[in-house]
Amino acid sequence: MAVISYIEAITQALKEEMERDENVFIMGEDVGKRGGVFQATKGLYEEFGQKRVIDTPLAESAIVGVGIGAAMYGMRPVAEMQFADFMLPATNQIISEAAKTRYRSNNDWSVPLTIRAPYGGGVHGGLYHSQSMEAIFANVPGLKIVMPSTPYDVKGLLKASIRDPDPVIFFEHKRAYRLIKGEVPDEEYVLPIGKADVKREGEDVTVITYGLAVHFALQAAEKLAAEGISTHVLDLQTVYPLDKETVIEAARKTGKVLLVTEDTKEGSVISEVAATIAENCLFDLDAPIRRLAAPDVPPMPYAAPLEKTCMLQPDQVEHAIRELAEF
Amino acid sequence: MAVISYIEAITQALKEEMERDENVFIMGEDVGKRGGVFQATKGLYEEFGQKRVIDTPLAESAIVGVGIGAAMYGMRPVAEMQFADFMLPATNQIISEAAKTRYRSNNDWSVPLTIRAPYGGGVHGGLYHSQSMEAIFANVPGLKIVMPSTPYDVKGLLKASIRDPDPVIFFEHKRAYRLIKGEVPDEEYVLPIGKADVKREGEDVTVITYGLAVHFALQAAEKLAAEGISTHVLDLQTVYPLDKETVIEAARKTGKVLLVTEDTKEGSVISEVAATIAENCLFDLDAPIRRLAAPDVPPMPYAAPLEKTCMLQPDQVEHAIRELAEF
Amino acid sequence: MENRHQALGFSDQDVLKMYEIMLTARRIDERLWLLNRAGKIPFVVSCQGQEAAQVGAAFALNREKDYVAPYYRDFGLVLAWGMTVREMMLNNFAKAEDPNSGGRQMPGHFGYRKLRMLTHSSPVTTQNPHAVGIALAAKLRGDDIVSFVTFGEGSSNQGDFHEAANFAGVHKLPVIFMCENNHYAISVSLKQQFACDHISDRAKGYGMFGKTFDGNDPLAAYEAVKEAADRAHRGEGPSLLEADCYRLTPHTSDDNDMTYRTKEEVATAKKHDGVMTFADYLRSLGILTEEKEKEMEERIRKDIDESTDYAEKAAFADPESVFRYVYEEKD
Amino acid sequence: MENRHQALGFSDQDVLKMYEIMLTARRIDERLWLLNRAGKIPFVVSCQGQEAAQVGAAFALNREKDYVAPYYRDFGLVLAWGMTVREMMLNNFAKAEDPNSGGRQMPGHFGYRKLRMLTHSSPVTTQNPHAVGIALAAKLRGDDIVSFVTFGEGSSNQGDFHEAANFAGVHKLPVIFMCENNHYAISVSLKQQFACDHISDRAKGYGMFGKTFDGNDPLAAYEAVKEAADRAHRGEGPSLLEADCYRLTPHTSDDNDMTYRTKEEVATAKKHDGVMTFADYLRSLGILTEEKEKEMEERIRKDIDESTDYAEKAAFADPESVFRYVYEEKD
Ligand SMILES: Cc1ncc(C[n+]2csc(CCOP(=O)(O)OP(=O)(O)O)c2C)c(N)n1
Ligand SMILES: Cc1ncc(C[n+]2csc(CCOP(=O)(O)OP(=O)(O)O)c2C)c(N)n1
Ligand SMILES: [Mg+2]
Ligand SMILES: [Mg+2]
Repeated sequence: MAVISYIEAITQALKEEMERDENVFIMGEDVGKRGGVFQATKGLYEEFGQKRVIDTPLAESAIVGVGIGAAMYGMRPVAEMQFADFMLPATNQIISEAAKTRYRSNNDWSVPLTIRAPYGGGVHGGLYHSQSMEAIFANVPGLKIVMPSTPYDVKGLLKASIRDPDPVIFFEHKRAYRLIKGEVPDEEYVLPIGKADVKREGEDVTVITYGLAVHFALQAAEKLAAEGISTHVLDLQTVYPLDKETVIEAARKTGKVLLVTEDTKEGSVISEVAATIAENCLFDLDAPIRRLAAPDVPPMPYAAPLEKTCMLQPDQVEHAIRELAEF
Repeated sequence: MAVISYIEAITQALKEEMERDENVFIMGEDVGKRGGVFQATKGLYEEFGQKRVIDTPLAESAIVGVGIGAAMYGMRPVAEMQFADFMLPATNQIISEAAKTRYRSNNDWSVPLTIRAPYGGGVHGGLYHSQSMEAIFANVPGLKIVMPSTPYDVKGLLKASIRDPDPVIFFEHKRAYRLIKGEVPDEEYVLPIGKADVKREGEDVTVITYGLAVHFALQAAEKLAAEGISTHVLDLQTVYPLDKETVIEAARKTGKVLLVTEDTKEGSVISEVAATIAENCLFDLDAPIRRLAAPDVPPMPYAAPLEKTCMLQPDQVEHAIRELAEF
Repeated sequence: MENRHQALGFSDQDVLKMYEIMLTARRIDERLWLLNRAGKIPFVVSCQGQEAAQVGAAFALNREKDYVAPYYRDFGLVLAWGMTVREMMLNNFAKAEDPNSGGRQMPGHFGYRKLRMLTHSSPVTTQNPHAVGIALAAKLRGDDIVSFVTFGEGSSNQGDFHEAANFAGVHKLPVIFMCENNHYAISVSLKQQFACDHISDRAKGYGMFGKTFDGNDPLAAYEAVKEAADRAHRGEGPSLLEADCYRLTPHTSDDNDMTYRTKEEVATAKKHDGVMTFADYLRSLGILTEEKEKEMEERIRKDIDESTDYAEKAAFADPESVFRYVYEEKD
Repeated sequence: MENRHQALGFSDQDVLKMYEIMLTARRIDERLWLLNRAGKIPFVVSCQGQEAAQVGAAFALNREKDYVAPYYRDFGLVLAWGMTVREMMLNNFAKAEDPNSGGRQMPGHFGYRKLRMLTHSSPVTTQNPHAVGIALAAKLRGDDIVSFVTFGEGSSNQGDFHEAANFAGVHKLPVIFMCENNHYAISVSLKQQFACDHISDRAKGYGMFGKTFDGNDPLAAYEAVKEAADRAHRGEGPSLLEADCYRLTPHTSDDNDMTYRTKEEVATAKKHDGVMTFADYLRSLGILTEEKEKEMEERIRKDIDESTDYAEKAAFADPESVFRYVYEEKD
């Protein structure tokens, strides 16, 4: 097993899928010679050439829309949105078109398109290079939204997304790109979309979260273990549609639930998690459901001290778990 | 007090605000001579002329974006989206621009823009003339989302939206347009944005909802009263940001909560309502929070029997209240 | 009149067939309004005034290989492309057997994979980038096809048109954008929609071939689309064509066009109606004889009658089917 | 060299001022890279290579009345428009006193209501419809102003450009769209961005005046923008101008441009650098003497030194302030 970074896992997944299936190709802004502004497609232009790694004009609606057409033809396009924030010009193509094509054609046409997009804060990106965009799409039947936390998950889930017969939005935490490293098997593997993953077993408090915050939760759990607090950590991995069963099971297990997101609180995907729990296992709870999220202000200012106030901090997670444990 | 229809309340509100303030003007597709495809702007072109009732090219991003610019100049534009479904090309202008202008300019610039959009199903509109779009925008700080249920509320809240110093999305239920009638005072009035409204006091079960479903809840409550079930009905009116206090109060009041939306269930605005209750008054509940919503499929097919399966039906509301009462 | 079709390589049989498809589209449309007025179908969207451009265009393409992304008025195009009258009627009655969507979508939202016809939605112009994607994929695979997309002139003002056209231009893709300029976007007249003389003036900004033609003349449509298709096959990239037509009916059965245009204006436009003028052309050359015309009308009426009957009696999809096909289902 | 500015109505003083602003923009930019390399500011986005077009344009407008919607490279424009060097430095250090956003936005995201300068965001091209809205509002109010908006050539491929330009064309609004074509959208070269010869070729599709000019020449910029402004004031509607420039630096301090272009290419472009060639012009006419040049450089350096110092020492906004101004606050 090799230890690689989160972003290397992306590059590896893309490379392997392109080698495996000649229908897979990449399109986006600066994905070619430049290898992507984060270098996620580094080396792919050199290996696969300009026909399979296509630098597009600066037009997100076209990137997605052309990708949809190519997918309808039988290709497996992987469209890169340079920053998740810049998906918004493509919203109509994503929600009206990609998501509804199979349904509206009564299963005649389908759109096996993967949309990759770096999201998340803490990188001095200011208001438009830091946002979490999942909530905007997490109520659109026909879409799947994957948000992995570790290099292992990234690789297995990105490969699964590319092979998926339906559109998948694959959100990558840009701060995790180089910060998070982890082991990845040498042999090929694919992970299932739609499943939450228990990242740590515990008895006292259940933390349900996704993305970078999974690591915050694991660090906190480690620390709190020394204090005798046992934390169960569930990584959603797919935030839409939710893996309801696993969520309910995790909530029941400890009866005390902390939900964590980096997104602003109101209307975030953890609201749905809370609703699912409140609907299905209310009487198993020993404490109110607790949500930890960013403040409800446009995320997030550029100046360092301002950004810090808006960005979820590891000690907040620790603090919240402890409070719940003591409830 | 005159009895008028839901859509007449819109026309009246527009007319009165245009008379009151010459900065108010209307722009959208077919709002001029045609008076809007639903006739919401009927007569306004004739009264105020083509300078203040502007037929635009078929381009929603421009309608909103030009509206933003005009609002920055000091005007009070009311932009009509012909159907809420067709707001999506304007998502970037709404979320990146209108919502964040005040914040990003540190209170230097602001966008007093009202975006009107007919939403909702049950009108044989098929997949793209029936959707509820509020969830897509109900996690964007800087926006306010108003969804009134009665002609009285429509008029008071639309006037408030036009006068509001910040962008407001004003969703109008298109099936309510001619179906719902109600009394409206002769004298001028304005209602507060951001407040939920108790539409009926009750002791056994609390229904929290908005839009057309408020009427379903009231009808059900009336019927169930004969069976001795007393229903408390809270109309959210503003679905973002939520009036948390009033929601919590209403949940506490009966300890049994039914949340109703016409939108698909997962990730809808009632998920946030459920989360708010689960977080703040879990121990006041005597039953799990119950959500009633459309199935998680792209809403909604055109053929009558298919549409009916997807559209919220009044008897579902009645049934759910009864079940909760008997819990 | 001068014989113009011979020079284009058409036999008399060919142009009769062309006319028959135009006429079928027209007669279906007329029937739909009757059905709507009779309360049998809740909604009609029309092709009237645009059949000539649609059918002429189809004849310039390879209907066995090429891809089309039609829009809601394209009765003539989809019929020429292989959709049957029965399928059209099933579509308008929104029955389970409708191959376009099984009654899930509103009428006129075409889509038929067997015919390489993309599925159309209501938000206008979104089909443009899809057609470009088809062309890109074909180019990547080395398939020599043309991707043909249509849309209204109102729709050409949406961002998606611009982005799609630009993308096609950059990659010199075999796409033909055909704007059916029927002079109205619902009630909005040309002057309020754009300030250029012709939508095809926009071609230059995408480095592509552009041309406006008489949308009432199927042979003009054929010529323009043929030229564009030949260019596409030669690797010379996309084209932007504009069919100058007129919408002879209200926007849909929900519209009242007398609130924004006059009877006189419509009456004047009717004098140039392509179905009528092409019939005149064929008659003047002795190709469309009275007898042939009668036969044709009868054949069409019979087909429409039977199809209407069939569609009216056909079953709606099972209400429980609404839960299906949100995502792929294994078997 | 021939005196070209006199015929345009400029005194020698005027063109010296023009040059001084261009030079100030350049010197600020150079300082920012030093500060970035020294670890004092995390991010730089540059104006180098585009100053001439920006400053020439500003001089053609009424800086007391007109509205501007600049984009992130417009140092020359915003300085000419009244932003001070100190304010530029506060912006780059993201301090509370930054009038653009108080440190909330990344550097280069200009906006200053006092100066009638719209607030800019990161998603490109969104400012175009805003500028059109300003012009529409002014027209409704009867105010005789011009709304001036800039953007990169990459950005001209976004839907919002098309929709905004079309809207302005239809309503014959006093908007000037100035595309600063610096030959790259990050790493993407012109050929991969569009297939037309000039971005200004798109003007025709919007029924507006279009012109491409030498973006290294402030007088050419002045002329083009003046012509467009005169048209606007005469009620002849919008214009689409294109400044042919070159981006002399990497895209931002996060970019490595050597992964996609060569040193030689950049070196060649530098020979046409507008700051240099305009200085040559002024020198050749004896307007920019050695003494004046020295004085000017010193004045600029002093201003930048003091401003940098001030900005570096200035306070960040209070962390608690992040909760403010999501909505209007009634104090
Ligand atoms: C994005 C979007 N906005 C608005 C509508 C509502 N609408 C349906 S058709 C139409 C007019 C279309 O005009 P045009 O493109 O000229 O086509 P035509 O109907 O004239 O053939 C409008 C505004 C829509 N379908 N999609
Ligand atoms: C909608 C959107 N997509 C992507 C980006 C990322 N991005 C920032 S600048 C840029 C290139 C812009 O090129 P151009 O418009 O030519 O302006 P230039 O930077 O060359 O001046 C890109 C792709 C963005 N800011 N907005
Ligand atoms: Mg039209
Ligand atoms: Mg550029």
